[in-house]
Amino acid sequence: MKNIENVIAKINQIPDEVARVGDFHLNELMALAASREVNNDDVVFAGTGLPMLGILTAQCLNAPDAVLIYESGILDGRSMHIPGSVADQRASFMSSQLGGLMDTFGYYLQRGLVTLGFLSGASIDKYGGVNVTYLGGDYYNPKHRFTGSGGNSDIGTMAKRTVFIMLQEKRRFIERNQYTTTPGWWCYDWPSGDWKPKKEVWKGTPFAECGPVGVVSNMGVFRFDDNGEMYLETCHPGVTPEQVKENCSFDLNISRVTGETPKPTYRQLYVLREIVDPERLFLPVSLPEYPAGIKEIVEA
Amino acid sequence: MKNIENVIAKINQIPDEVARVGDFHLNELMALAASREVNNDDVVFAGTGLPMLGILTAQCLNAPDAVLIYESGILDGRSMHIPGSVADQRASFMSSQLGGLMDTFGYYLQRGLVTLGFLSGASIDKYGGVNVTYLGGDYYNPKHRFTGSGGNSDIGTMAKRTVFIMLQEKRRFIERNQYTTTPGWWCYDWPSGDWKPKKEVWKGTPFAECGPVGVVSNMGVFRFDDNGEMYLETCHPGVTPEQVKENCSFDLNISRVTGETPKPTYRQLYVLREIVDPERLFLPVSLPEYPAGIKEIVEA
Amino acid sequence: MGKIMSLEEAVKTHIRDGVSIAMGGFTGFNRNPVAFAWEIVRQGYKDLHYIVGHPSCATFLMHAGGNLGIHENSWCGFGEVFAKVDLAGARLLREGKMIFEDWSHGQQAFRMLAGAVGAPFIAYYAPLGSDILNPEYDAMKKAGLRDGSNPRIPKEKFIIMDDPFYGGGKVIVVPAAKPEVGVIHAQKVGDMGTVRIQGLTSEDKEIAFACDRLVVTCEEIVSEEELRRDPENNLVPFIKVDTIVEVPYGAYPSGVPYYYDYDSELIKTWDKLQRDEEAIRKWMEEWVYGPKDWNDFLGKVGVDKLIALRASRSTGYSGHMQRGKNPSPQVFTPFSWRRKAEEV
Amino acid sequence: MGKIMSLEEAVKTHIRDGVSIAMGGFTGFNRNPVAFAWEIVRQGYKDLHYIVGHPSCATFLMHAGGNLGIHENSWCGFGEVFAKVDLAGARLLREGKMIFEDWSHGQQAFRMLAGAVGAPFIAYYAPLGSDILNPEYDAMKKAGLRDGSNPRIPKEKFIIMDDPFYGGGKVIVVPAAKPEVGVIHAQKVGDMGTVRIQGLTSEDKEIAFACDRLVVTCEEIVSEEELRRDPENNLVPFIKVDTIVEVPYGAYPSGVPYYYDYDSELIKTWDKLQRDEEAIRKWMEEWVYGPKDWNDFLGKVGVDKLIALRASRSTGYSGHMQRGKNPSPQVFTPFSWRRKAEEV
Repeated sequence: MKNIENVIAKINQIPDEVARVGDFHLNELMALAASREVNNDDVVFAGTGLPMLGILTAQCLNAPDAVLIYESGILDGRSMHIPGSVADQRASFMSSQLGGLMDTFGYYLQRGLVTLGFLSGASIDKYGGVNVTYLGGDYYNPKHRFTGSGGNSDIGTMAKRTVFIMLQEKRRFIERNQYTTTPGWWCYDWPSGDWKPKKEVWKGTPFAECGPVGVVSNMGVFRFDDNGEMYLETCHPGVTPEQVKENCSFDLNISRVTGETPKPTYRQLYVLREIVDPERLFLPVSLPEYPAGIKEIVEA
Repeated sequence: MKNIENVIAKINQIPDEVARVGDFHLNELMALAASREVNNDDVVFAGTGLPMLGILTAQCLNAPDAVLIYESGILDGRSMHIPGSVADQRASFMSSQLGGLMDTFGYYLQRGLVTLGFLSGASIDKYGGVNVTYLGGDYYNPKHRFTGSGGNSDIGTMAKRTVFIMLQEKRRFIERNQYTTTPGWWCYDWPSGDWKPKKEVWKGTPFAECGPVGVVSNMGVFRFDDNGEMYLETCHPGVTPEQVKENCSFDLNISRVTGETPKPTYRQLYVLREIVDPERLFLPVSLPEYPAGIKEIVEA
Repeated sequence: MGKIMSLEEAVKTHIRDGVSIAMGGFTGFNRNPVAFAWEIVRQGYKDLHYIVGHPSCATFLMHAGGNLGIHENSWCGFGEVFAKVDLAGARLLREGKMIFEDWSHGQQAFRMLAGAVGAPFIAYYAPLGSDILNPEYDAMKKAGLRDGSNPRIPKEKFIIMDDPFYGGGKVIVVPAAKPEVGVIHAQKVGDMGTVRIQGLTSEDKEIAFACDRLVVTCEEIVSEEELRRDPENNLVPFIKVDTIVEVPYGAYPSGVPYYYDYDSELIKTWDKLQRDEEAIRKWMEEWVYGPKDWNDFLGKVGVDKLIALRASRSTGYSGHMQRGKNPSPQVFTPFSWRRKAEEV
Repeated sequence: MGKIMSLEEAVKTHIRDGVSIAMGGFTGFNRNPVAFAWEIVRQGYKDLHYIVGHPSCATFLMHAGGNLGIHENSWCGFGEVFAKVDLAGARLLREGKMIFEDWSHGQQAFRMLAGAVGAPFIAYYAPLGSDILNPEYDAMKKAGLRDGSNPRIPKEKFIIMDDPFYGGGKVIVVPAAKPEVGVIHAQKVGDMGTVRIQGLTSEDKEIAFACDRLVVTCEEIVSEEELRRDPENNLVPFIKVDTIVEVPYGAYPSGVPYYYDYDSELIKTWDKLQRDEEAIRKWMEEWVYGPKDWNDFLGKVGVDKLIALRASRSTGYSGHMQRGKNPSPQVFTPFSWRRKAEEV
C-alpha cells in the first residue's frame, strides 16, 4: 500500500519540465489542456471524466483556490478518491455545502456565481453550440439518441465561460447542429425560431455575455472570435492545422494558429497519474512509462 | 420543584366536569374555545398567546394528533416550556422539521397542507376580513400603526379554515376595515379595487374556498353564513346577544345564537394551568382557585 | 401509524395505469428508488406519466418493462462512468411507444420547486435559444396532451415573457411539476414518517412536496424520537409522508451513502444487455419477474457483492470495491483538503 | 483569508449612505444581527434601503438612530410576548422621514428566494384581495422611486396575471429582492466562510444568496474543517461569504440557540422607552453612542444577565431565566413528546 502522504510530498521533487512526445497519452494532454483553462479564482462546474481530471490537477498545481461545483449539489468537495460521477458520495467529502439541484442550478448558477463550465457534447457548431440530444434520423425517430441536456444547456448558457471537450470528427464539428441543446454564440429566438446572436436573444438578462470560450478536442484547442466564430488556436503535437480543418464540416479558420498545444510537464503527469486518478478510472490503464530519472523518484 | 411526570400522570384524575362560573378566567374560557376548534387531523398555523394556549391544550386532550406549525419554520415541535413566540428556540424542541419561512409559507401553506390558522387582528369586518396594519388617520399618516401583515394575510387566505381571536369593541367589529390586511369572504379585486366575494377574486386558485370560519372574542363566538357574513353563535357566560351586538359597528346577526359558550372543564383548566402555561407567560398570574376537591388532587 | 407497508402493498396502493409519478436520487450513483420501480415492473402497470431528472437505474427497469407512457426528463442515462445512454428508452421513443419530453436539469429542478411550494409556475433563464424550446419538439403538445383535460399536464410547455420588474430581457416561465405520486429512497425514516437523508439531496425535497402522495422507501425505519433530536437535519416532515417502506438495499445497484456503494458491475452489465432486446428480456425474466421478492433478488446478488459494496460509516462509501483498472488506494487522510489548507 | 474583520471595519467597508441592506433572524427572539445594526447607528449612515421580514431588535436601533430611508417590511415589532408595535418606526413613518412599503411574510420570503436563485420574479397567491396590493398604498411608487433608475427597485410592486398553464385563476407575481448587502448572524462560521446555523433558519439562506455582498457576524469563528465534516448541515457555502465578524453575544438582546436566550427585560424596556422620544435618545446615548465598543456594551449589560441568559447546550435555551410571572419549571423529559407517542 502506497502512503499517500509520501505521494503528495514528492510533487515538488518531480521536475516541472516539458515531457517528450511519447511520454504522455493523448488523454493526458487533453486533461491538462483543460486544466490550464482554470484560473485560481474560478468557480467551476465540472462534469465527469477528462474535465474532472483537469480541474483536480489544476487544484493541485496552478489553481489551488479554484472551487469545484458538482451539479448534483456539492460545493468544494475535497475527495480522497476520484468520484465516478458528479453524484458519487466520494465527491462530497469535506465539501463546504452539500445540497441538491436547486442549490447548484438556482443558488449558484442562475445567481451568477459560476465562472467556468466544463462540458462535452455529441456535436458542436461553429458558434460553440452543442448537441447532446440526438444524431441522425429526426427528433421523434432518432438514429442515435443521447442523454439529453442534463445540466449542459444550463451551464453552457449561464456560466461566465464554458470550455467543451470534444471528439474531432467531421460529423461532430458542424455548421449547424441538428438539435441545439446548448446554444453557443448564435442561437434560436423563440417562438419565431430566427437564428440570432446569443447576445441579442439574451439581451438584458444577466447572462448575455456568457458562453463558450474554448474547445479542447483530440486534435487541437479552439477559441472564439469577436463574432463568436470558432477558430483553431493550437494543434496537438504531430497534428497539422490542415488535418484539423479536414475533420471539421464547417470552414474552420486556421489563420490564427499560434503553434502547438503545450505538452504536459512531468510534474503535471505525476499529479494526474498518482494523485488524481491512481485508480485509472478515467485514464487508460496502460500509460507511457516515466523516463528513468523520474521513475526513480516516483518509485522511491 | 414539581415533578412534571406526576403533573401529567394526574390529568385523568381531574374530573372532566364543567367548571362553575367564578372558577375560571375569561382568558381561559377564550383559550379553551379556541382549543375546541382544533380537530385531531388538523395541521394548525398558530401564533403566540391565546391561540398557542388553545392548541397546546387541545394536543393534550381532544386533538392529540393535531400538528402545530410555527411560521418561523417549525413543524410539530413538542415544547417542554411554552414558547414566548413562534421563533423561540423552545418551540423547536423535538420538531419533525426545523427550517425557515420558505418551508412554512411555501412548502406547507401555499402547497395547501395547512387546514387551520389561528390569528388575531386590530379590527375585523363583517366578512371576517382583518386589519393588522393601522387604525385612525390615513395609511401614510396613521394614528395607530401596527406591525403589518406578518403571516396574517398569508395564513388567513390560504389555510383551509381560519379562526380569529379578537377584542370585542365597537371600533374593532366594523362594516369595512380602514385597511384590509387579510381578506375575509369579501375583498378587493385589484387593480380595479372592486369589492367582491373572495370566491370570485380567488376563483380557479386552490384557495377559493379557504377563509374565516370562526371568531372568538371576549364576549362570544361567531360563525360565518353561506354569504360569508358573520353571525353570533354563542355568548360567553353572563353576556347577552344584545350586549354583543352593542359592541359591533355593523348590524350583527344574532338570530342564530345557540346558547352559551361552553364553559371549561376542570380537567381542561388543569392542563392549561399546570402543563401548558405553568410559568404564566400568557395566563394572568392570579387565577381563580380550584375548588377544594380538585385542589387536593392538584396539590397531592 | 398505518403508514408502514410492504413493497408489494405500497406499489399496489399507489400505482395504477396512467398515474403520474416522480422519482428521486441522482443518476445511477445515488439513491434511486430501484426496488419500488422493480416492483412496478413486476406488477405490470402501464402508461405511467413519469416526471423526473435522472433516477437512472429505476428508469432503466421501467423502460425495459415497458411501463412508461409519457416520460418528461432532463437526463436519461445510467451515470457517466458506466454508460451515458439508455438504449431501452431510446428504442421506446423510436418505436413511438413512449412520449418523451426534453427539459434541462435546471428547468426540471425549478419546475419541481414550483410544484413543491404551490406556485403554478416559475421563472428561469436557461436555456433561451435552445431546441428544448422549439415548438416542433413539444412532444406532449404534438400528442394532443396539452388540451387542459389532464390536470397534471400544463396547457403550455413554457411561455417566454419580458421581465416587467427590472427590465432584464426575456425569461422563460415554466409550469410547476404536479406528479400524483412521488417516490424517494432515504437512509432513515422515523416511525411517524420524518425523513432523514444523508449525502446529496438531489431534488428529493422538491419531489416530496410537489407530489400529492409520497412513498418513502428506506434502508431503516427508526425511532421518530431519534430523528427529532436534531430536526435541522430532517428533509421532509412526517405530515407529507403517506407511505413508508423499509426495504434494505432498496436503491441497489445505485448507492446509498453510509449504507452501500453503487454496483458498477451490474450497471455495466445492463449497458451491454440493452443493445440486444432478447438479452434484456432474459435478464428481466431472471432478475425481475423471477425472484419471490426483493430479498430473494438480493440473495441472487449474493453476499460477496453486498459485502464488497458495504459503505464505510466514516466516509459513506466503500473503500474496498474496485472501480477503475487499479484497486482503490487506502487513504485515511483527506489529503487534498489538507493540501489546500496547509500547503498553499 | 482576508475575510475576517472587526465589527467597525465590516460596517465601514460595506455600509454607505443609501445602501440597500437585508438582515436575518426572526423577530426579537432569534439571531437578529443586532451588533451590526448598533455599529451602523454609531457610524451614523443615513437613508439605508432596508429590505426585511422581521429582524426586530436590529430594526428598532436603526429606527431610533434614524438610519433608514426606505423600509420594505412584512412585520415590524419586537416579538409577541414583548410588544408588537415598533413606535419609533411608526413615528418616522408619520413624520414622513421614512418610506414604508408593506408586504406579507410569504411575499417577502418568496421575493428573497427569487433573488437568491437568480429569478427576476416569483409567483405567490397571497394575499389577493388585500390592501397590500392597493396601488394607492404603493409607497415607493408614490415617492417616485419606481422609475427604473435604481437597479435595486423594481418598476412595479407586483403584477397580477392569469395562470397560463393550469387555468388556475389569478396569481400575484412579485419581483425578486436584490439587496446590495446582506447581514446574518450565525452560531459558527469556518475560517474560510462556511456558515453553520442551529435552530430555525428564517430567511437567512435566501438573504445570503439574494444580496451581492454578505457579512456574517457570528458567535465563533471555528476551524473550517469542523464544519465540513458534516456538510449537509451548512447553510451557506464559503464562496458566498464576503466578510466574517466574530462578535460574541452579537445578536443580544435577541437569542442565539445553544449560546444565549433572548433578554425580555431589555426588550420590554425598549417598549416602555419608545413612547417617549427623549427617553429613547437618552438610552441611545448611554448604550449605543456611549460604549467604547461592543464588549464595553456587554460589560454594561453585566455578567449576572449574561449568566442568566446562558443557553443549555442540550435544549438550546436557558432553563433559568424567568420569563413569565412564575419561574420556569425544571423539566428534563420531553413530556409532551412522550405523551403523544406513548399515551395516546
